[in-house]
Amino acid sequence: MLKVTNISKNYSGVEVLKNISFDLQVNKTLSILGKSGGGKTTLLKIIAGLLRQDSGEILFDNINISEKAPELRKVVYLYQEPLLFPHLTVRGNLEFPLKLNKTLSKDMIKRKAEEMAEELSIADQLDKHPGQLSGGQSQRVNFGRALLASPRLLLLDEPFGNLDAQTRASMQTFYKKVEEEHQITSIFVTHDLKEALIMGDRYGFLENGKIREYSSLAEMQKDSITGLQNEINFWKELEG
Amino acid sequence: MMLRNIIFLFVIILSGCNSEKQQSDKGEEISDDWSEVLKSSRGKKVTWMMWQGDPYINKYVSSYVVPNVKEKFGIDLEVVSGQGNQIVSTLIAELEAGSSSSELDMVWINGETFYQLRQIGALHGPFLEKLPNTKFIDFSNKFINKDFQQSIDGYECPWGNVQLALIYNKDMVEEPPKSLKELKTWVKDNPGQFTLSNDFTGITLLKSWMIGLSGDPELFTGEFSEEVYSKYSDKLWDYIKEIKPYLWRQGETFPANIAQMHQLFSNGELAFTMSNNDGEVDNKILQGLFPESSRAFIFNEGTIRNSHYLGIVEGSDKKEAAAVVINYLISPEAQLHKMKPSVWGDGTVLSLNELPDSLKVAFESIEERKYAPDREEIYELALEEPAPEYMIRLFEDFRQKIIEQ
Amino acid sequence: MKKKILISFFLVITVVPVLAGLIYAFLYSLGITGVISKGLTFSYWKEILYSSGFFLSLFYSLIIGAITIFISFFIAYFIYPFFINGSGKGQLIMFIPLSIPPMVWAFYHYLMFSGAGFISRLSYHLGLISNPGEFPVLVNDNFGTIVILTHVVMAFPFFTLYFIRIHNSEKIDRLTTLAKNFGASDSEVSWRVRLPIIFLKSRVLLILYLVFVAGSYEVPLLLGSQSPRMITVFTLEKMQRFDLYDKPVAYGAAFLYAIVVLIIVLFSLKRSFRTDEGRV
Amino acid sequence: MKVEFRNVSKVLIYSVIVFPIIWIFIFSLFTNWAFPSIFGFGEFNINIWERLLDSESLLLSGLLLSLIISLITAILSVSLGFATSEVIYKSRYKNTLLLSAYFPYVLSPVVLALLLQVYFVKAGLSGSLIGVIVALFMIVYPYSVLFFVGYWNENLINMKQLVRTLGGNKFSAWTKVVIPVSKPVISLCFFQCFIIAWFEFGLTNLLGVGKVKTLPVQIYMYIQEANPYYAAVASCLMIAPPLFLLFINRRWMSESIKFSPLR
Repeated sequence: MLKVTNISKNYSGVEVLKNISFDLQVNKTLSILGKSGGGKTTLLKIIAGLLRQDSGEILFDNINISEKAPELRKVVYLYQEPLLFPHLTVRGNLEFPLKLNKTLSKDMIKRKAEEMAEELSIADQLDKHPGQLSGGQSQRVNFGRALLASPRLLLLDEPFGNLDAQTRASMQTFYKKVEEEHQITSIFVTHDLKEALIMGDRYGFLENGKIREYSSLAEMQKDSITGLQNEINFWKELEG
Repeated sequence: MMLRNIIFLFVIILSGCNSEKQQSDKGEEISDDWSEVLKSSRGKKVTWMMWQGDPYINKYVSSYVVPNVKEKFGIDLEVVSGQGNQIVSTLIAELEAGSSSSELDMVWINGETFYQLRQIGALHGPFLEKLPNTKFIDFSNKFINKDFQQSIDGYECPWGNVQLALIYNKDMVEEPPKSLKELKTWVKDNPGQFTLSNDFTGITLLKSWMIGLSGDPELFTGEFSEEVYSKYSDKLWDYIKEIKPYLWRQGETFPANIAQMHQLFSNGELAFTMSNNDGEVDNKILQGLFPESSRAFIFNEGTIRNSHYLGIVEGSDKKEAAAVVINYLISPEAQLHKMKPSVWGDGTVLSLNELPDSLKVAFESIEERKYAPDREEIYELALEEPAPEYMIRLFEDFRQKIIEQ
Repeated sequence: MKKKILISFFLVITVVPVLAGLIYAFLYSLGITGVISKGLTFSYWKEILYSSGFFLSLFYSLIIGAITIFISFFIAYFIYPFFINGSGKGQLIMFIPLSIPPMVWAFYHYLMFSGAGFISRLSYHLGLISNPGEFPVLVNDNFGTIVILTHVVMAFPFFTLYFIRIHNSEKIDRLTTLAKNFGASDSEVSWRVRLPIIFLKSRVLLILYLVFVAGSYEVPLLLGSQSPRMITVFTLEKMQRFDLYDKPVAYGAAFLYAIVVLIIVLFSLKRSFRTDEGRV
Repeated sequence: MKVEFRNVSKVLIYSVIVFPIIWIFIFSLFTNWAFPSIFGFGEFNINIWERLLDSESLLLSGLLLSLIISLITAILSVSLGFATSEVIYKSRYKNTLLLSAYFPYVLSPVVLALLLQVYFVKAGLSGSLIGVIVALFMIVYPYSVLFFVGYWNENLINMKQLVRTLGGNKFSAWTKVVIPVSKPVISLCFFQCFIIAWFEFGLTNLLGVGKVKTLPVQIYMYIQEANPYYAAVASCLMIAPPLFLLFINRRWMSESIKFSPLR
């Protein structure tokens, strides 16, 4: 279980995060809705260990990981862009995290990567270079690579932000599926209300460096600040 | 914290500004026992800064002197390029930085460089009496025992003795102008074929002319006289301004150094060149650089005869090894080789009468110079070098009054 | 921590030596330090400012720089369109002159343009001249003809490559099409669209390159005139003169030259950074 | 018509560019090139080239010396410059810091050498190989920083961070991703740094006190003694390594100008 308590962060006098606290059960996804510039990325980077918080703690299964180096946290952080390594093929990208783990044999690495490619249905792309892939394919490789790092927690920073509407929808379904199969705990950050609703088990709303948590849709709907009620009213009016 | 580090560094660096002038006298002295000197200089590396503007001088040094001192004395001689002014500025920089040992051990100098190095105390000495081979040197000769009117005081060792000569191409000049007056006429009749180099050699020619114009060489002996200088340098500038429009490129520019001038001469662009070494014309024809029709001559007014010298740097920590090299350079063997027209053609500083007969014969039987004037004859026309200030002033005034006009 | 070490290191390499050198030079030129120092005096500065020819040299150097930039700019401007398309081999060839050292360029041009050089010999065989003395003075002349030529052959390929990059990044092709849709002719496009964009985008580089040329050393040393001299040659000659009292003047000249360069660089870069930030 | 003009111009430019290299090479094979012969070039004479093989040869030692100096300077400048540039790229004072990098680079190296001479002598660096390398580093390293600051971008930094979250340490982030991804740019920067050090004459000559006889110092010496034939051979030796590096880098060469602050 992830437990975040009282995280604060200042950037040259500007308070970006103010006493953020929340927790997240294993195998659940927390969808965080927030506008850009609201501190979403800062929060995720702090959890991943890429930024240091000014105060507050991060506990994972009751162990304090706040001071640990990113590579020891088993938290993978995914950016909006897939960021595939351009000097490696798809296979090389998938094998990358496996190779960092020195205990695996060569055959093992190869097999695992191929299995993952199979699952992502990109087995025929294995020897291509990242530049030759479509947006959706790249994002698949990106997920596959993250999963092969066997993270305890996956952080997604608007992962589908750059995709067209159709690909985006199919990727959302794809991700839901993968998430269940691999039993992933994740935090999913987006500014798209619909996407937040689809992806999350729990919901958060981040604004001006503060977070509000909702354990259900109904709870979120009640809080007018999220704009969920407005959205529903809009569609109702359109129907009516 | 970063800022503090930087300030700290500054303090260290600035402390560099105030510690000059602290002369380091801890450098070794040359032992009076020559066998000691030879013993302790074995395996040392000596750096010699010298003018390297002539391929054949360079060749004499690199393929004769360097291997010989290595073989005979076990000394590694490293030659670096630099004229007098560079020697002075290098050694000054070292003094100002208070460096403990000099980059240079031995220098090829004369005249104003000697004067300046003495001024700043950069030369070691007196050391001459410690060199066994100085017994052969012709110290009675006024062209050897005085360097630009300064007594050498044992602070530099004579190495070669030469006289400034003009060189002309017989195919272009039937009868060379033998006086300043004749030269003026010739230049006006043949514009664009005469010039002088803006370096040591060219200024030496100017000096000779200045003395020639005065008609009385005695005026220029002894210490520098402002009165004499201003009177006769004015005459000189008047003369040059008169011929300037008829010089090479209308006198708007002058060859930067003597090598460049030699090249212009050998290409036929100039009818005249000159040399501080009266024997150089033979050497250059032998090497195929000058046309065979080249000849050397000397003005009736006379030209300057001077010696060039070798000095040991005060800050050097290899003074003994440098002394060994210098002693070798004034050995009859090295002087003899140097004097051959096919090698360098540089005049010796040894007194032939002091030499054992066999060596004397060897010197006298050096192949004759074919194109240079007779040694005895030009000796009659030799002028003494005036004090170094004349040189320094002429350099500056030549730039201001002639080049920049 | 690593950050601080690297930035300190960076400043120690870039700022400290230059500043330390400037301070020493300044003290020297005031007679406060040095072997011949006799205490504070302004006489050297009087000489630098009034009689040493410093300003003539500085001005001459900047003029040589400006002429070089002007010529190179237009050569590059007219030829770069030839090299935009194609395999990049054409662009590659532009790197060849940049791979030849200035010293070698100077030597080569000396062999080409001196009185007995290649061009002079060619003229002889064409019957234009009958001896080397008749060949016009190009090397070591007062106009710095070959100094400029030498810098031009090194500058124009660089500018050409740079303009190709501007052309692509500023999407000049599209702007050209647009302008033509408005009815502009080819020459109007060239002078009113292409030229201003390329000039504006490259002007900081042009100024820096000008300073660079003005501070070049080996080229004027071999090919330049003795009067006036380029600033570097002037300073070095003063420094290595027989007259010891020229040394403080040389230090003062070096100091003043460095300050002028500093001001030019500060001024032009500040402006470029501002426009850069504006674009982001 | 227009196409033809274009091709003619191209051929003209090509020949202007290539001619000097060929001409100097041919010139180096002869001696005694007397007026007015043009291509006769006097005597065919490859003595100077043959003497290169001689272990005592000044030219050969100059070549090796120049290579050692330029390679060490370039390697140090590129590695330290790459590391520094990341910090500067991320720094709030980026532009101010960059200003200070431009300065030693734009200031004439020979004047810089003049200003620093006293400190170099004091530190015992004058006249030594290390001294020349230190001095060159002071020009080349800021250049390398300027070059790489123009190259760093958010994607590269994010990629570096990604490696960390995928389980790699700082070291593997550099060796497995940042450096391989930046290989072309590093290679180009190396080329440029090498060239700056390779070309430098005034600074080397002054701070090397004539003792550090790199090829440019030798060329100058040969020109001074009116010995163009040696100068020509030395020139050939000076042109070859940059052309070789150019050939190796040819694929990404034209991209390089993007990062080049100057030159």
